[in-house]
Amino acid sequence: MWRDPEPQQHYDVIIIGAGHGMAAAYYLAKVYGIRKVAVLEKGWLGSGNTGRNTTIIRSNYLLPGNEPFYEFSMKLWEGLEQDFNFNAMVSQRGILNLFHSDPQRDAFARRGNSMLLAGADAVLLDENLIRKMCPFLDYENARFPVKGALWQPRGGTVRHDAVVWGYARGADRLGVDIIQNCEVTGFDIQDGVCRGVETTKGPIKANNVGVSVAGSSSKVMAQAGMRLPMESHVLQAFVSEGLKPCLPGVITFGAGHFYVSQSDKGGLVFGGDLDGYNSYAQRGNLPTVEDVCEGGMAIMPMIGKARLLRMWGGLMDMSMDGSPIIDKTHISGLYFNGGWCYGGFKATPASGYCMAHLLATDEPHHTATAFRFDRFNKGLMIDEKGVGAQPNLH
Amino acid sequence: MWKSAHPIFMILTGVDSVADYKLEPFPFLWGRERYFGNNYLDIVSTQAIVSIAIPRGSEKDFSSEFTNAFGTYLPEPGHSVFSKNREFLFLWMSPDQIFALFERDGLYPELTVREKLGDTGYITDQTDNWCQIRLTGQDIVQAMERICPLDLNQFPLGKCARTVMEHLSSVLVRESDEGFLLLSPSSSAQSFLEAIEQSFLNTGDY
Amino acid sequence: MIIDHPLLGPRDAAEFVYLGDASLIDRPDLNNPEAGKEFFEYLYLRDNPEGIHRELWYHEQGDRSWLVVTRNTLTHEILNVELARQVALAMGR
Amino acid sequence: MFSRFPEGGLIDREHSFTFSFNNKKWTGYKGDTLASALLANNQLFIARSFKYHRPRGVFSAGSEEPNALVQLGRASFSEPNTKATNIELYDNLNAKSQNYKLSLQFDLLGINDKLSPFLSAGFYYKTFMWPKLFWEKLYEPVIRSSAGLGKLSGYPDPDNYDKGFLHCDILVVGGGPSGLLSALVAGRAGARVILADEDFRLGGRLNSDREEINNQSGQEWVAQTIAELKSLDNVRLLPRTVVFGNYDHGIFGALEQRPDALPGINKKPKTVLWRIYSKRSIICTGATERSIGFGNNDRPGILLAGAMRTYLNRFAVKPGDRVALFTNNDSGLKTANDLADKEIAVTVIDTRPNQGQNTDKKYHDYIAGGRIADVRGQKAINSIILADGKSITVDSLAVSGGWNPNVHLTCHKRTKPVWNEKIQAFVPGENLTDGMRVAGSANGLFDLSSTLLSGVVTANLALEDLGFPTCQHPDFETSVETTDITPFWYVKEVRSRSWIDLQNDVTTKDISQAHDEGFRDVEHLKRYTTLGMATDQGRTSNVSALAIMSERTGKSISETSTTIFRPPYTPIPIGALAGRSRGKHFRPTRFTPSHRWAEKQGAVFVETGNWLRAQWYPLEGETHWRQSVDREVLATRNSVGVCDVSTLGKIDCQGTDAAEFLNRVYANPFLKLPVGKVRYGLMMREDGIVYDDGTVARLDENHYVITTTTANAVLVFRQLEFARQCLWPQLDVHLISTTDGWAQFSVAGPNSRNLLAKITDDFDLSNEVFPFMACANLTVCGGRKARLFRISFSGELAYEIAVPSRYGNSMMETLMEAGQEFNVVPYGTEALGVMRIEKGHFAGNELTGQTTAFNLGLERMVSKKKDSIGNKLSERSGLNQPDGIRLVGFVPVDKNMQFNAGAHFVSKGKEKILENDEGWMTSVAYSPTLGHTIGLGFIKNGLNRFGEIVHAVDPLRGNNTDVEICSPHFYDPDGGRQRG
Repeated sequence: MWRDPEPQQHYDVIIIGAGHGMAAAYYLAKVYGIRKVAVLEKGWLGSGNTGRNTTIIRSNYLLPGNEPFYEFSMKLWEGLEQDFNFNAMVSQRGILNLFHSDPQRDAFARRGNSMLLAGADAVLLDENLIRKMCPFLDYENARFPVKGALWQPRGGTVRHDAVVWGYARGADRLGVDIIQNCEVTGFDIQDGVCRGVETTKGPIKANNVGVSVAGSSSKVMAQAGMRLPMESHVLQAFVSEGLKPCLPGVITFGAGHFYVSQSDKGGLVFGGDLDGYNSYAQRGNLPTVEDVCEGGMAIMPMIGKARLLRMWGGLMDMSMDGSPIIDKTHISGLYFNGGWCYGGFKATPASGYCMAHLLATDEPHHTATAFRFDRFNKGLMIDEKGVGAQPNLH
Repeated sequence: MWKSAHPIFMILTGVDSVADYKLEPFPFLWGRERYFGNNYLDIVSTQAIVSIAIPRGSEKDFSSEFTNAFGTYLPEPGHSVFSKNREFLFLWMSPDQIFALFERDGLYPELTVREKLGDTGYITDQTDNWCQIRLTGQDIVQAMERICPLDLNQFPLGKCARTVMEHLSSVLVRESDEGFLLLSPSSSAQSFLEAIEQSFLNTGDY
Repeated sequence: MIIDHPLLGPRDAAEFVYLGDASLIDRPDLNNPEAGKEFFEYLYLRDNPEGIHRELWYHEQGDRSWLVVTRNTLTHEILNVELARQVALAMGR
Repeated sequence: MFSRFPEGGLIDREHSFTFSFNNKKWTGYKGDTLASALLANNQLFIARSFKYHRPRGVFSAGSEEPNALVQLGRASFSEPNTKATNIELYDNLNAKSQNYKLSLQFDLLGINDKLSPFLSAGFYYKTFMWPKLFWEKLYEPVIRSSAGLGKLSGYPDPDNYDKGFLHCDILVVGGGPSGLLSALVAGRAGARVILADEDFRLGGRLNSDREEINNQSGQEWVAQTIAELKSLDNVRLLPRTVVFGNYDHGIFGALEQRPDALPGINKKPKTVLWRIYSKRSIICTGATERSIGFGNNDRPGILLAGAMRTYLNRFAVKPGDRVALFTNNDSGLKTANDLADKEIAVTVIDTRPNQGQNTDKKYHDYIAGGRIADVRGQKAINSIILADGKSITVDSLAVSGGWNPNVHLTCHKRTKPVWNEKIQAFVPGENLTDGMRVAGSANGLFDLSSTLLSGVVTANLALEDLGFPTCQHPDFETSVETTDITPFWYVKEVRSRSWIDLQNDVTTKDISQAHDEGFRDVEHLKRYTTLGMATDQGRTSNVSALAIMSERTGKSISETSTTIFRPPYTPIPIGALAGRSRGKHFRPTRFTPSHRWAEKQGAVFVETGNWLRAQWYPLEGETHWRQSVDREVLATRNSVGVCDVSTLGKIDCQGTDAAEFLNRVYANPFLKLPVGKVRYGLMMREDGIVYDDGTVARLDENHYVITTTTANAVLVFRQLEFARQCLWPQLDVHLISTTDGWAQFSVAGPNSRNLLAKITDDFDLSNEVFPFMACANLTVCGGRKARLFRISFSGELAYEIAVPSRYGNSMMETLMEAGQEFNVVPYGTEALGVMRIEKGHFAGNELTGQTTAFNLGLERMVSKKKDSIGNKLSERSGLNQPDGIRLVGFVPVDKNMQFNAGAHFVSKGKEKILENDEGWMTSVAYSPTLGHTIGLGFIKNGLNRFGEIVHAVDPLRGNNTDVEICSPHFYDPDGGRQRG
């Protein structure tokens, strides 16, 4: 699928982290013609969040700083497989955000209109239409009755591992060196200029270094002396035993903390809230598992007999306003991409593309101009959820 | 001139004329009682709850006032203590706050405490904030372990704690060898009662 | 998780609400000439260590104490628990 | 042919059960599993495999079962993917095979097996892409329709589930010999012990093997030990309880099956999810046998050797007259011996060249250094073919490739297991946390005497930690056991496929292929081939796959290491994890004090958070909600209306520093609020965004009452406690919530004063004495304690009156009775909303957590002179852009037009795209007072644009209305009415 090269002494660009970073390397090589690129991955390919998520793609964002970016990502998803000739099983079977009160409806309407104005798709469904689409939801006995939903028909799921492998294969064929089991231990910074990295496989020089390491962002950037507006949190995700098809697409439950889809293999893939405390443990605790299952049973009580098969914990780079950063740092030649909270998977193509654009041109991509470091200092937060500087609530 | 806002003065000065209407109390769970085998569930409706906050900076004065007034020391963290005459049960609630529980004898339970303590301590009537459920019987722990995260097998007489059961805030007090008093916010009392009843039904053939 | 409350002993973490870095106690002084920068750093820039972390938890379903919990974010081992008010007083607040 | 021995076994032959499998009736006994009962009835072919739909039968005797999955129960009770080996048989049990099209015997998808050359590992990724549309329209639906194994009924799960909390000094997981003994030692010492085992019969391998302990049979020893454990008050035995997860600080998740809850028979909980809080834990979870790879090694009639022993000894199942045993270790020989003792003809094929010479058992044949290359028989094995071509006719085949300690619980917190060469398996790693220890075969001790001894030693260590007395180490006399093993993973001389992961149909070839394609990490192997990802989680296959993988990479198994073990140990039903929190019990319900009264009036209720509030009160003849709401608004504006507003958060704030405290937590000043007065308070977050708003009433020198919005009551209290304890710990200020303590009613409208005069006791309500924003303690209705606030959300002359909540229902009745002469109406949250929009008050729809005081037009309230939460960061430039959004009012240009909240604003003539988006409509109501629709919304630079006409664009609902920007104060903008 890809080569397993030893690192060269010098690259045009080094990208740390093979999740979004792999996408960045792919677009750097493919779109911007920069092929002397190395992607350094601390573990095995896909060992980070790209391989630990609930595989949902959507562009149902509210704020002008976000929506065009995620819609750009959606369009990249839609052409992805033909682009890199690998079936990532992009499955656009729709995402349904249920609402349960008039204020929620109003907020979703505002969001749906944002999406439509940005050229995305959105449909407001009433209860009757949802009953037809999802007869298995709890309508009769629900604590919080379903009043309607915002539906994005183009939303859906993608086979997450295949995304990693597809980008890796594509990048590898364009000459990018993918170096697994290579942990960055420091930066080579002289006079405010970053000239390379120290790694467990020795020093490697580069003109530009991009960091794209999700939950490890604070750790890695601390090696460059930076403190970030970010906390690392654990998010658990769950999959049930394989079942015959029973869900039409992605469903999210607005009065609880639950979102679910069904994989091509038949497992219900679902999740909920963060565990809520800073953690690098990559595992969570039982109360969150119970909370997620409570939400699931409250909205679709048929799943009581489905068994939870596996759960895992990913490291989330929870930013202070719930939105990402794709920006240069005050250190010349050092670029950063992170703060994806638990929405990073759907952003993979656009995040990679915009990071590549930034690395190649030193200017932000036009869909990512708001994702700046200095937005907190200036009061230009992009706070979709409106919970403020409280990362575990985003 | 309108009168001082202080409720105590209102009562002490009395009222000249009163309205023609009467208000009747109507607590949500009033009168509900039930046996589960030999276990008895009873809604307590005559007991007042008054919170007493300890002024910052005068903790020592308060402590001695308290002892003078009630003939006992302040409850230790996580514990309850009776007044010397056993008319008051004090629950430790937070580092600077206790609850006084006693048989209600008037409209202003906070006055009952105020009369004892004088102006020391900040007092609030909490009676209507809580529903109070008393459980007695041998199978309570077996039932309550279904919803209560506390170790009720090691919850001896004189212990009390606030915790969460079935998403509901609740205070547990061990009142006797086979008895617990439970408090939970009054607006959700119905849900709390159902949670307890269900716990008995799930653990025995009642 | 279980948090060993300094007054009440071990209690399930489900009784608590998490806030974050204990440095949130150390609120800047508005009268400081650099107050704007200090407030920005106070609110937004956090140490986010893999390892020992001092953090604020609120015993909402308990005695309503705010606690400073010293916890390892990699192993979740809890090393120390203090009443946040005592910590704040000791810091001269 | 399989059959039941006429006697023996641990089944209760007095109690026979009739059960149904694939619509046929069969008989079994109490003490059977579904698997043992099916085998005893010679039902070998039970299921189809996931990918290739190959016939499969019972393979194991426990929760590691990869093959024998059934759909258990009927209709809405139906449980998919249930392991027949885990189902305790009961009368009238109904089970069916799953994962076939047409029938189990004639499965149309059996064709997949023939297509297997095209369906190897990772085949999806390389195909089905072209042309682009075909994936979604054709390929994916086809793949999806063949996905999964069992089915959900589609109906709500009718079973009940419960949860609970248990506490102990020592948790012993596993009720085999080491677990039983650990529990006994700990129990005798006085420790509080919980012993949990997933089986319905405690005893572990002693139920399956014929062993002796101290001259007793293993069974007698188990019975005696259990009897003593039961006699100890401090020991709790939990059979049928799988401990599925090890969490932080000694907390374990366990699921107990309740045998008293049979489908549809009673409403007792089917399971109890226990959270077990342990100070120490002893893991005695035993070991799981693994197979060996050879051609067609997945055929029905091929069982793990230990499982065959279980069926033979525990369930008295005779696995035919001629049985072959394929082994690489001594434990397999025990099966051969037990079979031989039952006078079954056993052929032993031992991969080890030098074993078996000294055996005195009367095997039919013993082939040292032998290898099975293939087997014959599709739906049941009928013969085996050895590597040298020799064919042997058999009824069944037992296989043992060695044993893997069940290390799962020791790994859930990311401790890696370590490879042990001697036993050729992973054993628990060092440095287990939170007081965990491992004993018995879970720790790699496979002979009975070591197992027992480790139970005692481990229990003693735990007891010592906790300060309990320890006991002497007794001697155990047991049967002599040898545990020699020579690694042997798969037979190389095969032509047919050799199966490693039986459920996900992964072969030795798939593993090689993954390696060849560059998937060389174990995690890659797992993800690319799906090995170990089925419902059995690869418990019989993972280590064998690793061994093959390491052979390809040239690394040792130790270097190759394992994938990460994560909870749950066995799959756990989602219903069990949810417990009671579903349906109406998903969250508590909070009722307002006047709920009963409102119910009697036929009020329509709405959820606001956990509260149920009256939304409107329809009268007879009103068929549309708007009729009721318009009437309530007009009646209130014309005379008087009453609304239960008890849901607002109420916090008593007392102390000599209370004023100072409030001054620091609210953006506007509070030091000079006089006693008897109320002030509006704007609360910000530290980031300068508006958090909440409400009123603060000063009832006495050191006594304030704060109100919060309904939604934020808990959050504001938390924030205030943070400020009180952490930011300003020296202030003498005390907080207590009184939200539930007071029933509070808004009495609004021109006649509100007249109405209140009828129920207050000797209280001067005149404007002079009790003006707008006054407050007081008082009594009502003959001495009832009350609080009165002259505040107005509706814009009318209005009051809020509060009485202790137990009088709330009566208060509502009284107000209605006393208000009859004024034609008083009760009004609900809808009318409340209409009136606040008419008045231009913002509420939850406007406070999005992104809103600043500037956006709301309240920037002048934010004091620049004092240090209060949020003041500093609210000054940031981005929050104060001159053309920033402002809250203003909107009316339709054509008054007959309506619009909706959520519409966006675009300047007239501009294209309706995101770049031209200038804001959005936050709240909309039909104003019965004005006779047309009105709205509040945020629009750029709105305060300077009154009179301008913009588009309210709502493509979501196909609506596009021209609206005029106006003041948000639609009604009585001067506020004369509320001050009157």
